[in-house]
Amino acid sequence: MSPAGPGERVAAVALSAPRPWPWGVAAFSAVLLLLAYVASVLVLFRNGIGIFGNNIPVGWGFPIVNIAWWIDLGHGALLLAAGAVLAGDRWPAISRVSESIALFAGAVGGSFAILHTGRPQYIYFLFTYPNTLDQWPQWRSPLMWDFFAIIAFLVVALIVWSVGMLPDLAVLRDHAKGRGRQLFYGLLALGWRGSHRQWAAWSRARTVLASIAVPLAVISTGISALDFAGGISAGYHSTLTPVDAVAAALATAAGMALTVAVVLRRTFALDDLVPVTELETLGRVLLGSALAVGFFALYEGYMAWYGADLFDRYSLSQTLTGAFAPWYWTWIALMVVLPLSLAWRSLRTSPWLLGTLGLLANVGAWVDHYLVTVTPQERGFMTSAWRDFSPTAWDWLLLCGSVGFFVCLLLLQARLLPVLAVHALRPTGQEAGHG
Amino acid sequence: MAERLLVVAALTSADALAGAFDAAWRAGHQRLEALSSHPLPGLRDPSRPRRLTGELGVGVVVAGIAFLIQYYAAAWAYPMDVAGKPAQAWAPLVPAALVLGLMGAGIAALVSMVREAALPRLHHPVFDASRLDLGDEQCYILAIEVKESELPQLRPWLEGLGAEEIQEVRP
Amino acid sequence: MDKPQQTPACSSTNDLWKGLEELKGSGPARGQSGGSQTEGGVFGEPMDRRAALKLMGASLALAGTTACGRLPQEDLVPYVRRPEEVIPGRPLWFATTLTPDGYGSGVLAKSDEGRPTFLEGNPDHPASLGGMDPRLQAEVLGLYDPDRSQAVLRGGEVAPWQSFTALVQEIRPAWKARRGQGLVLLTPPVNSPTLAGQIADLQDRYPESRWYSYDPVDRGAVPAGARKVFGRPLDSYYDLSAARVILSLDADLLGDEPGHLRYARQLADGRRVTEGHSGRMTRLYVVESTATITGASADHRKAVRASEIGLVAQGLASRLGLPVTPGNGPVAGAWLDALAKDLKGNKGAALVAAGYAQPPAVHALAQLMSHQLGAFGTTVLHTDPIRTLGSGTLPDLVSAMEAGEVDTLVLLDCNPVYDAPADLEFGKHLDRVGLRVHLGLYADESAARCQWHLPMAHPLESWGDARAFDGTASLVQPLIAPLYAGMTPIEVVALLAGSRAGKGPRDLVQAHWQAREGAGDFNAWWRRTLAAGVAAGSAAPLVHPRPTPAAARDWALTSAPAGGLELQLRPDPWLWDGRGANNAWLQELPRPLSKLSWGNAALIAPATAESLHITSGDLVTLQLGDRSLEAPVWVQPGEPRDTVTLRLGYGRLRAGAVGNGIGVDAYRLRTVHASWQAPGLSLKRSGAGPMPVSTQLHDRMEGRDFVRTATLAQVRSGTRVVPPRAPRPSLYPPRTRTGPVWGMVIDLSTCIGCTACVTACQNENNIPVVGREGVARGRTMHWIRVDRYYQGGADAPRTLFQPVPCMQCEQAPCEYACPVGATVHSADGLNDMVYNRCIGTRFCSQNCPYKVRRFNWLDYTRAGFPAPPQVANPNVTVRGRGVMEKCTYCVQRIREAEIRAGRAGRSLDAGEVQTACQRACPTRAIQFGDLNRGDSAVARAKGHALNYVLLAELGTLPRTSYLARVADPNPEVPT
Amino acid sequence: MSQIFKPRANDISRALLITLGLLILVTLAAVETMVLLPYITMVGMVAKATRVGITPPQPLPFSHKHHVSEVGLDCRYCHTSVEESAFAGIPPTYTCMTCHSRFLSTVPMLGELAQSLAKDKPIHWVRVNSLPGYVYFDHSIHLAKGVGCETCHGRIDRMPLTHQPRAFEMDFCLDCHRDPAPRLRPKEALMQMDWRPPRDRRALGERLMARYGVKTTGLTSCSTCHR
Repeated sequence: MSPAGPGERVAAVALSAPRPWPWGVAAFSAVLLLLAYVASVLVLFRNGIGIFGNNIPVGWGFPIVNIAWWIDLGHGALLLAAGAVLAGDRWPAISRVSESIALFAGAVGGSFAILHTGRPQYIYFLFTYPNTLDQWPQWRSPLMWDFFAIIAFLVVALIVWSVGMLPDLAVLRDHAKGRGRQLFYGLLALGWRGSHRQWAAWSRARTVLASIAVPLAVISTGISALDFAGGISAGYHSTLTPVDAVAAALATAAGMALTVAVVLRRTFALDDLVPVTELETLGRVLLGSALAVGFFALYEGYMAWYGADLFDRYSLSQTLTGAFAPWYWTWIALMVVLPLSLAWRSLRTSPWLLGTLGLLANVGAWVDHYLVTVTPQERGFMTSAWRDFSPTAWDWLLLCGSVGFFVCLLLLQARLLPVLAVHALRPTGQEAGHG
Repeated sequence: MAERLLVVAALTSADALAGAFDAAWRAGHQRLEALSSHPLPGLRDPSRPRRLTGELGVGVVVAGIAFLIQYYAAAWAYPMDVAGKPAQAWAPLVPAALVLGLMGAGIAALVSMVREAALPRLHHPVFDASRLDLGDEQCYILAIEVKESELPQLRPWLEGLGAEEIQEVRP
Repeated sequence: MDKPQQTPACSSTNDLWKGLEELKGSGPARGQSGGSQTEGGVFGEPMDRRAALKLMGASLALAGTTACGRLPQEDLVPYVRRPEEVIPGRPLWFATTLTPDGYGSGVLAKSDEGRPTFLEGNPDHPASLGGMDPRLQAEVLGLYDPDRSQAVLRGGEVAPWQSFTALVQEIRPAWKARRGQGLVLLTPPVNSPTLAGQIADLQDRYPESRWYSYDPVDRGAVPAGARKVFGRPLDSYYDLSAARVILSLDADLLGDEPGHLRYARQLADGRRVTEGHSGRMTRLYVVESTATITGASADHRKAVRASEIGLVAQGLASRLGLPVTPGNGPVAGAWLDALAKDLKGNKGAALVAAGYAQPPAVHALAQLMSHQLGAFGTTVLHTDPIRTLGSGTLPDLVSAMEAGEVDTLVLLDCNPVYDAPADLEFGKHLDRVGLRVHLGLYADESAARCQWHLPMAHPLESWGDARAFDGTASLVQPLIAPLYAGMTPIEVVALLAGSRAGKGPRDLVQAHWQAREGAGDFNAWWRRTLAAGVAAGSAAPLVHPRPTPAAARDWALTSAPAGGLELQLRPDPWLWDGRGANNAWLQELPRPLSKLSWGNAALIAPATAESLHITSGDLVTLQLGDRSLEAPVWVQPGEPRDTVTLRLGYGRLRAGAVGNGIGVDAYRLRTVHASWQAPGLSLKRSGAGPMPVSTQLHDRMEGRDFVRTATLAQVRSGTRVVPPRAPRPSLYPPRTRTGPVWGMVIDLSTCIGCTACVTACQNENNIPVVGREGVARGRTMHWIRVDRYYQGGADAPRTLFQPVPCMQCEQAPCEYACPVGATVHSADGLNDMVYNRCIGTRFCSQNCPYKVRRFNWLDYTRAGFPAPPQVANPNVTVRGRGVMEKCTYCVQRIREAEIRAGRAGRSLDAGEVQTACQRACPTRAIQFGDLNRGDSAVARAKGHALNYVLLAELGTLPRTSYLARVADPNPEVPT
Repeated sequence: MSQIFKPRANDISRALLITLGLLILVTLAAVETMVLLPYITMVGMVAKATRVGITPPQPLPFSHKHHVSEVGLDCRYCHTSVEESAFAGIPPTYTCMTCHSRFLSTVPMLGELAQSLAKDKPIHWVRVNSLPGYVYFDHSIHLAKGVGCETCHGRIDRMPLTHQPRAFEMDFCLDCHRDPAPRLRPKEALMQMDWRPPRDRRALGERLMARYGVKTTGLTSCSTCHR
């Protein structure tokens, strides 16, 4: 055969490529963390959520922070993926990576949605089905909306991910050696042969799904933000929060996509297939959304002051200079200030810097959710109920475990499935076409 | 009835494939396919043009059903006094209906793609063609199904169109 | 509430044992509504939890399609013979008497199929007037304490009762022969006429035998003070309803004085500004040496070192015209002038009360001042000592033991090895006694040093009697047969005397009273007294003493109080002298002022702490003479300067699983001659320890108007204390309710912060205990909490209390937050909480601005400190793990009343439903009822100008509201 | 590039795809039916068998059929507290012996009874009709408001051995709490087993509601049954 083409090289990553040593390290630590996750979940079911640091007033601790963090990451990633499709679907890394992040982050976050409840064995009370209790869910609760939003988001994310994956699976099938693999990929590829009809149907489906994913991602982000904005607590009872959340989610996703893409192209020596310009695009998204987040931060601060509500002003003072200040400024630094450096092209084109900033943005996002979830409750309306939250070992373990869970899924994908969107790899100079 | 077979011609470029496809279409070949590693622009798609009505419709119907179920449960089946809000309030029922509608539309999109792409089709004679390699972005293939008898004059005609390699595959 | 029965269901042993049947959990109690069972299947009974756990891994789609199990099989166990008055499923109420602080207090006990499950104050009893305090309430938990001593112990080995009775029979002849020489009895001061009679009888039989008595809560200064003035020991108590100006010199009238519940009610009635108030308030001045709830309710309070209160008394006495040199005390002269003027201006309606912790001289001064103010016979009443004392006290006994004059020592219901002053080294001397016998509820520190330990019957298992602070006698009747074959002191003394002759405990008590009430129909008297819970007309006759001429002398302190740090000891408000140490309710219940829970600490004033460079959480070594003690520090606003206050009753070694090792044992610093305070304390910081756990970490209101305050002058002049609030516009149609509309009003002017409501609620609603870690994490479960705020400077702050139950908001933010509708409104506008629907998202609590919702983070009903199932209220679900819970206005009582009315085909009477907190409140500060009825007190209170709701600006429309706290400060008192 | 699958793989794969879809639908339907069956109740995610129609082994083969339809005892003779308490009351051994000390006292089947009285050991019956612990059902008020025994306990007079006639799931309670009229009886018919309602039962029911003062507001409030 001719010297390996790009498609073949991508296929080779899953099929035959010798795995560099960082891979081994990553895989080992990720699996370790996954085990930590499983272990802490078992302990959780045996002892109850009392193993966490939650209390009254802070009824929502790490688990909720984690849900919001992961799910919003997923939402943002879906938004990113859809954007990539609508913008011409010609970024092998952006598409595949963001689609995968959307699905995996969604899955990890979804798991917390069950784990955080006091009686997970009764989670089915949320389902809407005729039952002998004549009972139905309570539709006014943002949690109820969130429950459906998460389900819808997961389903759509799964569809987007698998549809995008379909033609590339055909590539793996075509290059798979050995009956077993051929059958495996053959079945997954459903007999894709790249006929013009199939491509037409596929391109169309991509566009349709993208145009569904955009509103869904935005609405879902808004709904999960309403879990807080819908409440009355000073500090997060803000009309703007849902909008803010969208920007934050996009920044988070762009950051995570950057991190993954940078590591990916380096680890599997795919630098030429993922040009720096593609990373730069992500960098631009991160920059833009970070700017938006910054603006909203200013705006909310201003409104809290201008509204002149005793409690809002108090929580503002606590946020800027008081008990919450460390968290707040960490967030601002990681999610607003640092990304601003991407305004300089020279920095924007340095992969490693992009990757690092992306990772920090994600840390910042977690802090952001901590700021929304925990701190307002620590200093609620009743001063007599003021009490600080202190996480337990289990809180940390489950958080790290969930990261392991996420990374494991990414690694698994790299091990079995195409790491880049082969269909987006076009011969130079050729524009993508859509029906 | 004479046996039919599949003629698989490998072309050199997207434009060549497009041209060959058009020519073959004009030459009256009904059963032909252009295969490539990525979607091709400017390839006249003989099948009927499609609109979004399908997915849209499904989405709206699903959202509607979701809304009605919620309304039935909240206002009719067991109206509860929740925070002094009227049981018939419709606004809180919108978000769930909306996202479920979008989900329905998404599923519809998947289904329609699977149908239109005629998947799954695990076995296809074209897979026997050695030049078909979806991993190679330079792979431009024209597959024409013809009667055995037409073969002789088809070959030179195809070469004329710029096919660099021609293969016959027997189903 | 049903009328008290005359005799308990368990009047014949047969039925008594039926009671036990149920205790073993197989009685009809389980057959009924079954609320008292944890809902095994429903709230994650282990088996199910495992099953569920297996499934959790599976995807949501699998929910429902799971392995099948069987519902657990339940037994239905009927009586063999059903006692007539028992209707299965309907509780019975009996009047009895409890003596948690050494004086009788009348209670009504609820019995569910023979299980005592709940206590209420007996309105007919002079000491309680229907009010409760936590110590009384917690007795019902103590009854079922599994750590109670369950058998006779000989040298630590379980032995049958017969072995002891046999021993006594064997020795008795020897005692007879030696006229009881060497036989010694040690008891607390005896408030039981029968027991006193028994002991007298014993001493008749054995003239040489000795009886010593002591009380760790040493009130000896009261009669001693009286002796100085009147030449003979007298007890005195007060009639606050006749008082207009009250001065307390370190007397915690509302907290730990005998009759404090009565005082609380009388004071509250004198200060109530709502119902038909006279336009004036009883003014309360308090000069105290530690922060107490009495000081918190005062119009004027001064924190003064215990040793200097004498100076204050002196200064005031001279101003009242007594021949006493004023001296210069810690309180400004102008303050005393204003006070003296106020007192003199109310002759006959003023009184001066001195606390038991003050030396006799101060009591003498107090008596003289009261006399000067014409208080005798009106506000200050005297009786001969209520409690009978032994012929000697603890030091006498120790010297007797040293002299080897004691061969048989019987400790009745006391624990000197733990609570005797350290310098007596009681334990060491005890070992030299030949035969040592201990009778007690627990095999405690003293039991461990005796050859014989005898289990004592709990008051709720006993026949007996007790005298209240004013001498009123009332009967103690058993609600249940002794769970662990315990005996009462009465029986034991009778046994020693050999006068028992097969008589049961009831016979002994009856015998005593028959002798006294012999005239007329004794049985009628007995039944009447049992039903009423009070022996009519048994109050001690008043004596009207006059000060002896010798008393008219200069009482000025001979020596000025020493400088430097001063140690001060006080009984713990809940554990008392330590007897409550193994009661999880009491351990967890926050102390009224410090809000400390699960442990004591060295209380130090902020300024003093600053000057000593120590702060809350530091460990300090307290050195007093050659004794030292390491204790954690708690900075307590309102403490006097240069004083370290420690609460007694902690640091127990043999209290039981709950109380062992909780807190530090302050008795280690106590000496015979300084039982309440001692100068010359040195304090050294010895590092930082675990922070003492408190249920309230922030003391200030931060400009938020939770507790609104006003002066009587403002109220009279009609100034609006509570700014009128226009109804907030709403898009929703206003809701009009036809049926009853339940609401609550809490009067902050009369709330004294005693937290009786908290324990009553805990008892009524099966509220679990979370333990030290739980409280430290902020997971206290109490449905009603009493917030405590400080106003003004940290050293002389004003203390404000505010009980906070669920507000039952009309537009409750918690309700729309719940995704499964586990908390919604009932038709009568209650904010229902449906435990069995709750999946534990906790969004409701997140969205509750009042933070009154409580969550079962862990399986509190099984893990930690499980309450015995027998004490559970069968009408309230026992919540399992992962479920939210909260105050429901005692909805079970509302529904029961509705059903009772429905059966009779009538409608509810106003005030027919009373919540547990309302019923327990000694000052009647909590009003509850139907707002739709004009004739209900609560409806009237809602209309009062002082009525306001918490966080009104949030538009939650709470059903619970407050009446602003009104005080009547003396304008002439310099601030 | 080579052919991986046989031609018939096409049909098989399509068939599989369709079956998968159907399978999902069938599973959901199956779960739903199971949920609605009276013989199964959910405790958490664990399905448990209810007691409907089951006659558990009892210490004594007590027959309601005999005592009610043949001897003709009134329910209240044994279940004494049914009109004044939440709990209907299980008769103490003493009650049984009022008759059985004379009749059939020698029948070995009743030895248990004599033993119980002699040894003062209560008889441990096995509960037949049961509600979860968090449901606070009160017999007295239901009788006071005109709900007959039969309405919940079925034709007890036809049960040689007692069993729970129907699933006491929440919807069963709610049916009546939402619309009591067609289920109420006149006082005299409360204990009657073979009571024939008049043709227009609703009219009667509404009259009775007026007479007994039954108000439906609040009957479906949570705290009416759950506390």
